[in-house]
Amino acid sequence: MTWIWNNSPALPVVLLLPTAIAIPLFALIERRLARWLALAVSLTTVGLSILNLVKALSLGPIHYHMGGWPPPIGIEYVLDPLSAFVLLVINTIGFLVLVHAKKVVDREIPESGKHVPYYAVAVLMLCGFNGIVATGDFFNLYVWLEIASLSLYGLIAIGSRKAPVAAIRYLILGTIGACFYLLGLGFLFTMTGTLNMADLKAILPAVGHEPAVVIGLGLIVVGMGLKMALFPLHGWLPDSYTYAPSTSSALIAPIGTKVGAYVLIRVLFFIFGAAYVSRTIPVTTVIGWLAAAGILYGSIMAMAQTELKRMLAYSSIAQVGYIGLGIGLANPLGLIGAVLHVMNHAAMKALLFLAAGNFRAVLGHSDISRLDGSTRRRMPWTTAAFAVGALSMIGIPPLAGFFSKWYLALGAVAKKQWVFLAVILLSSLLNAVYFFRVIERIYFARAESTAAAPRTEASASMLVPVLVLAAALIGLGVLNAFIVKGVIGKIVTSAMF
Amino acid sequence: MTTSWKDIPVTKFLLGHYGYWFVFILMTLGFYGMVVKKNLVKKLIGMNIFQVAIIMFYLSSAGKWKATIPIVDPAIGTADTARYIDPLQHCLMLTAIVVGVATSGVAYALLITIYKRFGTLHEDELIERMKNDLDME
Amino acid sequence: MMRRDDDAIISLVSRTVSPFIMIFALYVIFHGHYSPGGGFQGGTMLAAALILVRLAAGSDLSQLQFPRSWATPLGSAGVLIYWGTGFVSMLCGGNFLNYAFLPVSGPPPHHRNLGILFIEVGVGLAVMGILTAIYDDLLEGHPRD
Amino acid sequence: METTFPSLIPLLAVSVSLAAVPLILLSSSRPNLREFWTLAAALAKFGLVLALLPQVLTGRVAEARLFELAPGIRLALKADPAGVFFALVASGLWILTSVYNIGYMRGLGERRQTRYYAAFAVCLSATIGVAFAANLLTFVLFYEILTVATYPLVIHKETDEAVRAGRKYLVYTLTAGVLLIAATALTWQTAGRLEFVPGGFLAATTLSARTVKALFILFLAGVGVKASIMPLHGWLPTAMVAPTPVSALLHAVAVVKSGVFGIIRVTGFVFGPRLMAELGLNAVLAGFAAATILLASLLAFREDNLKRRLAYSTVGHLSYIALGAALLAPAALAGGILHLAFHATLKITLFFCAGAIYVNLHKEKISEMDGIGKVMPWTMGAFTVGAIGLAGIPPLNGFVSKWYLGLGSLQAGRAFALVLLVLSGLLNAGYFFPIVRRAFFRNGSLPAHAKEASPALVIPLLVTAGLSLGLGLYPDLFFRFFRLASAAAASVFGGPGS
Amino acid sequence: MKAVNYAVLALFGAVLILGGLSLPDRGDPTAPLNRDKSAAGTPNAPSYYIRNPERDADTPNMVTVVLADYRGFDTMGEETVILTAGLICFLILRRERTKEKRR
Repeated sequence: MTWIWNNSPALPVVLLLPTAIAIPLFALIERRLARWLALAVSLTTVGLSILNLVKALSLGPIHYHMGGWPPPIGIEYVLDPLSAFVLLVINTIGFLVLVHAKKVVDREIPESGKHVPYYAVAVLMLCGFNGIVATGDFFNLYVWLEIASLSLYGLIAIGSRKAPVAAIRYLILGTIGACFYLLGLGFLFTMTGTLNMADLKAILPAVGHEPAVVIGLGLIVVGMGLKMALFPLHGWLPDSYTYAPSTSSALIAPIGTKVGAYVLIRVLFFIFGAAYVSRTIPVTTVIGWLAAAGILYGSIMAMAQTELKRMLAYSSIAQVGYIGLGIGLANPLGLIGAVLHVMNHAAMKALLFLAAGNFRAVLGHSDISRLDGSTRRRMPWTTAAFAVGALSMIGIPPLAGFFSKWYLALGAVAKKQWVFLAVILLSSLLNAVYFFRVIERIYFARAESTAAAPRTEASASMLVPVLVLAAALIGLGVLNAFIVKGVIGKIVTSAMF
Repeated sequence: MTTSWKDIPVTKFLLGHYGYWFVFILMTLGFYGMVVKKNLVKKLIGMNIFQVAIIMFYLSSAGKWKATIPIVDPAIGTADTARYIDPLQHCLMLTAIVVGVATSGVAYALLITIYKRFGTLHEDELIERMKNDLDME
Repeated sequence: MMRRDDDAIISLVSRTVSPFIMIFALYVIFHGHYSPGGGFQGGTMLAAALILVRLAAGSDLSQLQFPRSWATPLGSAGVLIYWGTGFVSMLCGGNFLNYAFLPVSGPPPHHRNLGILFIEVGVGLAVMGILTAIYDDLLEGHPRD
Repeated sequence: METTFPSLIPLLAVSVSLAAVPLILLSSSRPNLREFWTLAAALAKFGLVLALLPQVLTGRVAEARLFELAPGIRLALKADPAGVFFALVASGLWILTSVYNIGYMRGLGERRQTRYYAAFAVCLSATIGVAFAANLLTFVLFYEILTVATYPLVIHKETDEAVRAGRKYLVYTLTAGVLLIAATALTWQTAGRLEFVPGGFLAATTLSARTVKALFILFLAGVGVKASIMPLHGWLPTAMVAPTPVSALLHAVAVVKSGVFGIIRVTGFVFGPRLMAELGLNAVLAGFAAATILLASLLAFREDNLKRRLAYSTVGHLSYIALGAALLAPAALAGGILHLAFHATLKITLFFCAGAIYVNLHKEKISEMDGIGKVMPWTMGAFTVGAIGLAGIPPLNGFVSKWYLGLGSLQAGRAFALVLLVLSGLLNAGYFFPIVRRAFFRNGSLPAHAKEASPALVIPLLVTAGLSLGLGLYPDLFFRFFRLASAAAASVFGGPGS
Repeated sequence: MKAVNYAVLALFGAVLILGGLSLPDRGDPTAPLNRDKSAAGTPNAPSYYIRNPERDADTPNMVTVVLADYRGFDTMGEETVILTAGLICFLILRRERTKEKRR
């Protein structure tokens, strides 16, 4: 017990990695074990992240020295409220999606021989994300970033016929992003001589004025912008989400982009500090305006889509824009909004993509134009959950989506950024336009076939996560004050404002 | 003790930085390949160039004048760190190399699949054939 | 495209050279403590030796030397060795990868020395196995015409 | 100054119909049970609201402070006079509407009745929430829920026309919603408080005049859409495609009334009379209201479709209430609040009549209604009562509210308002009485078998008509409407902001 | 489009050169990389790596020690990278194999 207590920061990564190796081995005995192993380990990580969050909140940041070497000599894992919180979100969503995965994987990946490696790669991706978020060392972050990205390419490429093309585009852009990150890190490292985040933070004031440092920061921001699909660096996103298997898109859309956002928040507000990035060099201002443009672009493009998953893909460009907007505001309220939206959007997008997966599984398609009243009669629960998610995306109180927008709006007001405020409000109207288009079809479009469609609701394993997420949206919305005060408040106070 | 020409500020600066510039040019070349070239294989070649350039960037920052490889030499001892080049970058770059290899491996696997399905690796043609390709899911 | 030519010289040379490469690779791995080298370099050489034979003798005949089905398991085994070393030290009370806690005799530096050796072996295995596996997969996925 | 005491009754009053929703959904296969749940919820709600009445009349305000919605902002419900007044109107008329619903929906054999009743119940919860909301964020919350819950009702018929109307409704109301949210955020960030205070709280804060004016415009746009102040009224006539009970609910009870109630809250409890007078904001509101009253009354002449004509008359009468709020005189505000209830009874009567005619004879056009009075004497009698009341002729309650509005306009020294009221009264008579004339004094071509509508339809409208008449004779007879209204007005003008 | 690409490229190169100007001279033993203490007074990792590997792990090859011990977690990370690559190639390319099995 004490052993778990002492090693809890490292355990998620340390347990996920061998599981990814063990899955193929155990699958030789019994193929179904693959999924169960994945589920078990991801459930364990959820438990560990809860433990870590509690520790980080009660005892303050936890430092874990890999190999027993104190930083800056060795690599340390740091779990402060921010990383612990993001980890909890990531692992929970990952677990729910894996619960949902079975039928989708069976259906959307024809070759049964590939299911086992699929689960292995999925676990590796979670491993990578855990590493990225938990590490306190820049180069170590790069390594885990590559693990996660490679797994993402694989998870996308396994999808439909056109998926590999989407994957290779993502791979090229993603590699550019990673290279930019590595290059920027090179500049910073050459100027400071350290890779440890805390150490770098301590050294920066001495060298912050050097062009090399500024350019290093700029390169890192661009790289992470690519990873989080910040407009105009979003080129890879729509195709990837559309052609990937529903499980993959449900893993990538909520989690994948958030990690980039996390790194951005970490670098900008916890290492360089808001004063530096918003006044000394106006990085956040640029991010904010790009994000605002991205929100409008994503929403408008989403209206033009006829395929549900593609529409959701564009809407996630817009939603990532919200996070970018919160970063761009560079004030506590904006940061609250951004971090809260990391959680809310993860829940919402997971819900919507899983629901789209259910549609595909039951109806065999997810074309908006072919959804109609029969859909509702056939799968009442999924459609209801979808409606909840859509309303939350639009920002109807008391659902979760409303409150991240609320804090962002407050931040915009506090910063006197009326344009941002207008963008936030306008975008929720645009969301309404393209989500009510779907709701209208599902609920109020007469079915072509007047024949009473039998109730063919998705199976329990696919339904439960969707419903859990729908309930979570209501809960997170109603109880957001507790989260904001209990967790995000601590995050914001630990940031450098 | 006459100051050697290496100690004149300008030449000192040039000597200290020309290596970086070569590396940067190499990077720009790789980036050019990734951005401008239409053929996916060429894009990947550009990617590799880019990665190698970054590796060289790190390594070139690891060098020291009149220093030896980072293996303890009893004749020198370890008191004076200026006698050994930095080991850290080398180890980092070993990692980066393997990452690069892994990435290209995955990339080529993708290219092979694409070629099998669409019979081309040129982006424009690819987009064309994807348009004609009816299988939409 | 991957048909194998019975070119005597190529196959002979490659078959002859391959073992020597392997020996040197092992040297590089195990002497990595005292001279330039280590797991990556050695593992890559091992993979090179295997792939050389695959190139020369064709992918079917070369199965006799190193079956395709071994590659991925060996690689995984390498990673597992690495992870195991870390995990054992974790079980024995240290942090992850803290070799000082490895259950062997001798002073801590010696522990670390040994631990590094395990690591290098694991790295070597992993790199060899998986590079070979990737090569095989690429070969297999390649459109035969 | 009122004293507050903790109580759960407001919360229960809000949540009782919400609790009925799952029951309604579960018993979808058994209509009788389903309608029973609806009626039970309606009665329970009305009883709960009624239970608050005595406390309020003694100046003690029940308050339910729940968990925090956002740091510093609680989800709080407060049953102050104005709130109880509105809640009484809404919950009381819900009972009648539900009875009427049953007759109407079964008479037409409508589809999707379960969804219909469920949405109805949610609507009512939201309305009571709007009535009892103790701060702006709570208000916004229920306001948005009301918007979303009304949407299924508007497009209940699922025809293309209905869907289009629904879209229009959403565009208007959601836009208003985000403006309201923006205004709330701005208030919270600048003024630092959101609780409604009789007499307003913005005066107590140090806000620049520009900010206050911007806020007022935002708020006005936010609540003005549901209150259908011109030019924001576009959605209302279009929404007439909905089933008649929905129109009745939309117009008489829930939606538009929460809009005007929002205006009262904003003017009386956020800005406060003094601040509005200082910055001349009341002139803005009064101008819009006056223009709306005239234009709407004129536009009503154009409409041949009975429900659409009623819609325009609603637009006009809502602005009476806005005007009452804008005049900044106690009597005027009291009159406005009274009109909130009295117009409700009158207008719901008219809509019930329109619905009864539609169910019975499938007629919507006024031009087809010749001689209808001979067939449906009760219905058209009630219609006549409603028409007279809206025209503001004694002894009906419409006259009472108008009287106090006029009184207030004199108090405020704004005679133009009085003139306006009289004029619009004439206009009302002008577009209502022809219908009555056609109905009673012309011989139309009606099917021989035509007869009076079914009791489930007739009884409610007779009740509402009777209610209007009774309230006209003794405004204080039922539920102390009059004392409530004057208490609310007094609290506003006795509050700190005044 | 082309123009944009070249503009981006030019910008990229220019930025790099600009950043390069303020980098310390290559091989300068007094560069922040090579000092014993960083500007913030924290110990500087590279010099530690040069001084102590023999004491810590009696292994003269510093790179090996840094790789496998001081920063061993990185190394395990990219073991994982290459393992991932292997699995993904398997995932993407092992198609014929399964089909042949079916036949």
